[in-house]
Amino acid sequence: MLKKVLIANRGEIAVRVIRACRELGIEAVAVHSTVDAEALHVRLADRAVCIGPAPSAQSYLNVPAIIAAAEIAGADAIHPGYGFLSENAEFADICEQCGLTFIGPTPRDMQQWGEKVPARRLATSLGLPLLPGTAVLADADDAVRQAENIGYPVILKASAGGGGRGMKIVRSAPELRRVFPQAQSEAIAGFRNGDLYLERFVEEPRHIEFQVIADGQGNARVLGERECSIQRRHQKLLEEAPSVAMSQELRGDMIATLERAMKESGYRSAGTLEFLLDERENLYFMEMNTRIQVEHPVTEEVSGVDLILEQIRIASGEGLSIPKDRPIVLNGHAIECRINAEDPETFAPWPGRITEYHPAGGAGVRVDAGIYGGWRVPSAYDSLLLKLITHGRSRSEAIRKMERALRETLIGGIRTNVPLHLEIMRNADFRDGRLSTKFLERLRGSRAA
Amino acid sequence: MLKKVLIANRGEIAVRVIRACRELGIEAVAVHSTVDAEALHVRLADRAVCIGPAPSAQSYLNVPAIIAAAEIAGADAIHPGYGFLSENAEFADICEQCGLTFIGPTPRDMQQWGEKVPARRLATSLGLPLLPGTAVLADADDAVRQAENIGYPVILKASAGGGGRGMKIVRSAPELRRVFPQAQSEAIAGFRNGDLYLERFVEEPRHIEFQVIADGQGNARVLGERECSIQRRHQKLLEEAPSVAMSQELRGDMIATLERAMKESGYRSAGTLEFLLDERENLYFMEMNTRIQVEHPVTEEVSGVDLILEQIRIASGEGLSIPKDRPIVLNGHAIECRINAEDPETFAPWPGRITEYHPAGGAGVRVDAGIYGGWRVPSAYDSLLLKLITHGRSRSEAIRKMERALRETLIGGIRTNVPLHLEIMRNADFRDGRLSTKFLERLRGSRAA
Amino acid sequence: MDIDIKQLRELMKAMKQLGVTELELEGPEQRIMLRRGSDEASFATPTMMQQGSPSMPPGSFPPPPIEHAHAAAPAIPADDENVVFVTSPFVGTFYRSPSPDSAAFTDVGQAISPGSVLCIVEAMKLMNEIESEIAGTVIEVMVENGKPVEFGDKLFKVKKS
Amino acid sequence: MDIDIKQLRELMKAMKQLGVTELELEGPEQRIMLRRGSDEASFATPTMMQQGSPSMPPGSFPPPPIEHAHAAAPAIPADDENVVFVTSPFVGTFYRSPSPDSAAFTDVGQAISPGSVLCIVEAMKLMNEIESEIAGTVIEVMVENGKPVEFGDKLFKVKKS
Repeated sequence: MLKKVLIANRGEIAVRVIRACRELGIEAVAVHSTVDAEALHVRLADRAVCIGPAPSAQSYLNVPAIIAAAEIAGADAIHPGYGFLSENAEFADICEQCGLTFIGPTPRDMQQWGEKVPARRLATSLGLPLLPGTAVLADADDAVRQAENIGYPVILKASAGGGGRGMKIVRSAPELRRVFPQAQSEAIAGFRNGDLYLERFVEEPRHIEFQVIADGQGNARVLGERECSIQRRHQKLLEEAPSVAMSQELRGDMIATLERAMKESGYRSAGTLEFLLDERENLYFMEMNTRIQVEHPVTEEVSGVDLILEQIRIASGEGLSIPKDRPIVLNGHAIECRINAEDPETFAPWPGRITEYHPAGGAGVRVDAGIYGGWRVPSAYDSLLLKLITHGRSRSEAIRKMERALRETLIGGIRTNVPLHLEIMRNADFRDGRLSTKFLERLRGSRAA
Repeated sequence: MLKKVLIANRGEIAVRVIRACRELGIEAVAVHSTVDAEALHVRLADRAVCIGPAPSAQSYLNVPAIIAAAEIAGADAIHPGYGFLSENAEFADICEQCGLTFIGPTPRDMQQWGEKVPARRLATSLGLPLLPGTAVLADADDAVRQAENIGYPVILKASAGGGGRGMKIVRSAPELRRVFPQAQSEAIAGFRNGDLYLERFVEEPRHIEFQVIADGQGNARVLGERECSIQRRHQKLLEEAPSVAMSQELRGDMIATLERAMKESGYRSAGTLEFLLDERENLYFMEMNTRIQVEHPVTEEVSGVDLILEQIRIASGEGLSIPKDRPIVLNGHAIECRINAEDPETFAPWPGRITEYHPAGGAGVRVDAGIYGGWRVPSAYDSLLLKLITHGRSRSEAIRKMERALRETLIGGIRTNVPLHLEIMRNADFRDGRLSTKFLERLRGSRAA
Repeated sequence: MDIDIKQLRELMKAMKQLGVTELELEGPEQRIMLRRGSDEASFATPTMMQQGSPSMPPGSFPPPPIEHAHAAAPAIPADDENVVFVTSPFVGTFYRSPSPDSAAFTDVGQAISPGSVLCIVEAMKLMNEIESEIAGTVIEVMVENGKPVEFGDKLFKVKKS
Repeated sequence: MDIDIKQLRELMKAMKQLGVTELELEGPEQRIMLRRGSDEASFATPTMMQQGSPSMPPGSFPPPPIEHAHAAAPAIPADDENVVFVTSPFVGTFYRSPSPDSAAFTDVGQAISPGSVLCIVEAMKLMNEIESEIAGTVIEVMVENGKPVEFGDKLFKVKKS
């Protein structure tokens, strides 16, 4: 087993990893910027090293400083958390070159899943379902012919475009004939390239993702799915496991498919395969995240598997603690609310001193926090303060627990999105499980109306 | 379902019941004495009523004030928590007469289990094992003859004695012959009655108790056992579920025996059957507690059953949420540490203002607290501040989680027994499960030596 | 510079009571700035009891008491040392007269003496007559007839004689 | 200026009792400012790094640097405005000389100027020469040779010239 782990991160995930280390009898070394000198992860760690000033580029993203900190502290491994350097293959490589175990996937895993086009090629070769689409279209007739196979609505995209530019949603053949020449001229004007292609358009997709944990030695387990459809500006706000939209049959099929794919690709450590789910129970692979994710606790609660502990075991060469032949049993339902320091209406970040803090407690409530009363939330980093996780025998039990836990949560001195989460808990669509990535937009629209 | 429940208690158990009410959509009414006006249970409740001054006799034990509070608040039921009025059959009776549902056992249940002699008679009739003993002995010869059947060591007691007076532990027949006349003269001198009897003496007993939850309509479930051997001055300090001393077979037998007994006796609500376990795997019934107990969360963690929710369901006439034919599955291991405001060495109570409070969090940690930072712990009541509960896949995982959770727990301004609990977690006998009611005495002895 | 401690203290008290966190006062000769830090945890305070006694329909009045439980009402001092508050020794429902048709036991301007019955607090169907511990004149009746009262609630403001 | 301790004490007491954290009083002749520290949570601070650099056996010294990473060392003011601290711009191991046999780059009493090499901080096998930003005289060397330093740790105390 590893002896001393440096956590190259801050906030609640650094605290999460420190806890796992403690429980395994491993010393935990925190790193921090000057503004984080009093942060909770610094206070809970066995040792702490200041690695630079407030800007991330000079501290939490400063590779030489982090490696030097590991050297002076005598750490034998580094856990990158999420964000920052967690998906940086070069960093993982440097760690290994410096004799430090990188607690995460291999640099090869990170590279092959890290870029969109190669990742989709790999996914196809592993038999994962992708959003149906075409190659470059010859003309409007070709477009109409191929759109029939895909099924309307489709989305017409410029090959050279990106980030939403030059995209048109099309709902019928006549409309496609009409917009095709127009899109082509726009593409030539905008990107000096008139190539267009089609993809199936999902009106109100759900964001579904599957948690993988694998030892890189042929033991790969998929711990079911999470639903993360409630997002604001493409940032997840609330996650749950399992998803009400997945049938037991589809779940079983996907777990089998993904476990085979992960074994085949030789993946190591924790990872997440993200999918869109359409209204007809079709799942389409979007991307793979080669790191632990913010929302991992909901999977831990229903599966009983401690993902950080497994990551550390794998990195220590001890393999998974889940026997190969034991089926994963998923129990009950778990929900996570991300509590951010932000205005609940405008989402404007709201750093400042936390004058009062009293977290929720009691049965079925888990608090993964990176804060304490009296601490000043710095403005230099993201606004996540804590994650409130509830676990009940059923989804409605988990919701009721979350509602009461949110009501108990006291964070004074700054604004948080607790009121927004409470509103979601009491929303009829949410309670009935009618979710899509448009949920939050709708919620705000209905209030404005 | 009930609509508004008054909680006739304070501290962490009042908070526990308020949470259960919230999760069931029931309004919670707190009552409090003048010194508890700022207490956490008052702040979390939907409504609060001041019922009297600090002394319990004039507030939390003041039946007319509590009933009047229920009347003015419009409550339809009363939950008594533990302690205070929780095992007072007369109070339960008054509640029902005033049209208030008493959330707990029937007055008959409380009466028949509340007094030692009738309770033992009832236990015998239900087939529960009792500590082997004799009727009044004729003479020393009779004593020796009967001691052979019981097996040494035995304890010789005066029929008219009590509270440990006039008791002699005897380890052999010659010793019994020698001490018999002496004990007889002492009994005559002390109690004007020379009657003596014998009981089996257990050298180093474990305290084992079984949790019952029953609807009083023929559905009675036993949710396994708890081990509560770690006690100081007969007060439990640390509890766990399951007990390492119970074999799967013995547990199965006991569950079957006790479920049958509870059905037969028509018991309603939550209750606990307390036993001594000797070195030879014999269990002896001691008494039944007709209330929810402080240590109920360890059973909740391993069984997944919310006992307070079940109590409220039963009182509402909705019966248990556990189907009759579904077996109770006990998962992993749970430990509870009672964190008291007291000197960890002398056990002297240590009330005062809590200047800082930061509870432990993260995976597998539950905090049932009755405090918050800035609040003054009053001197009028018992010293329990909070219960720290951890749940792991194995006992050693639960212990490691508890150790790290204790290290994270910050309570400033007063003394607590956190250091003592940490010492227990690191003790080799504790880690190996070598427990008895003498554990704590030993621990202190070994330190003194 | 003159500092009026009593005045400042009053200001601070007012700030605390009213949740004001900062205060600045500037005059020709003096400038005062007060800022209050975080109070202790400020959970939402439970709503106060306002509804009528639920043991009877609103507007109705209980039958004349059969049993009288005599209880002296503790008096607590007000700011003015000659003025005291008579507080409730019981939780229950406050009644100013023995029956709907009778006159109130006492009223503003009326003299009271130790042993005078001031009101009834009804609990568990028992009519508890509340007697005065002091002599004086009633300045204010602080609870409406038929409203619930908690232990320690102020019932009457009395000028001691 | 007259200071009425008793009065101030009263003020402080009132502030403490009532949770006021700051108080300013300004008159024509006097200005009073009071601020109370917040009682923040005080978790045990992690133990400071004290062990030697683990990348080499204790007592040994690294080979002469192959690459020189020049870095200016930020200076922060001390209590005396003519005295500053030179702090570490890197995390790493502190060395006073380029090799075990050579003399120290600088020492107490020695004059330094902008660009003078003061020491080496070794990180990731890179020897980073730390240059001075200021001119002055070294008063104190604040870290022992071969000890680890964090970002911002004080290395030298310098009297500016």
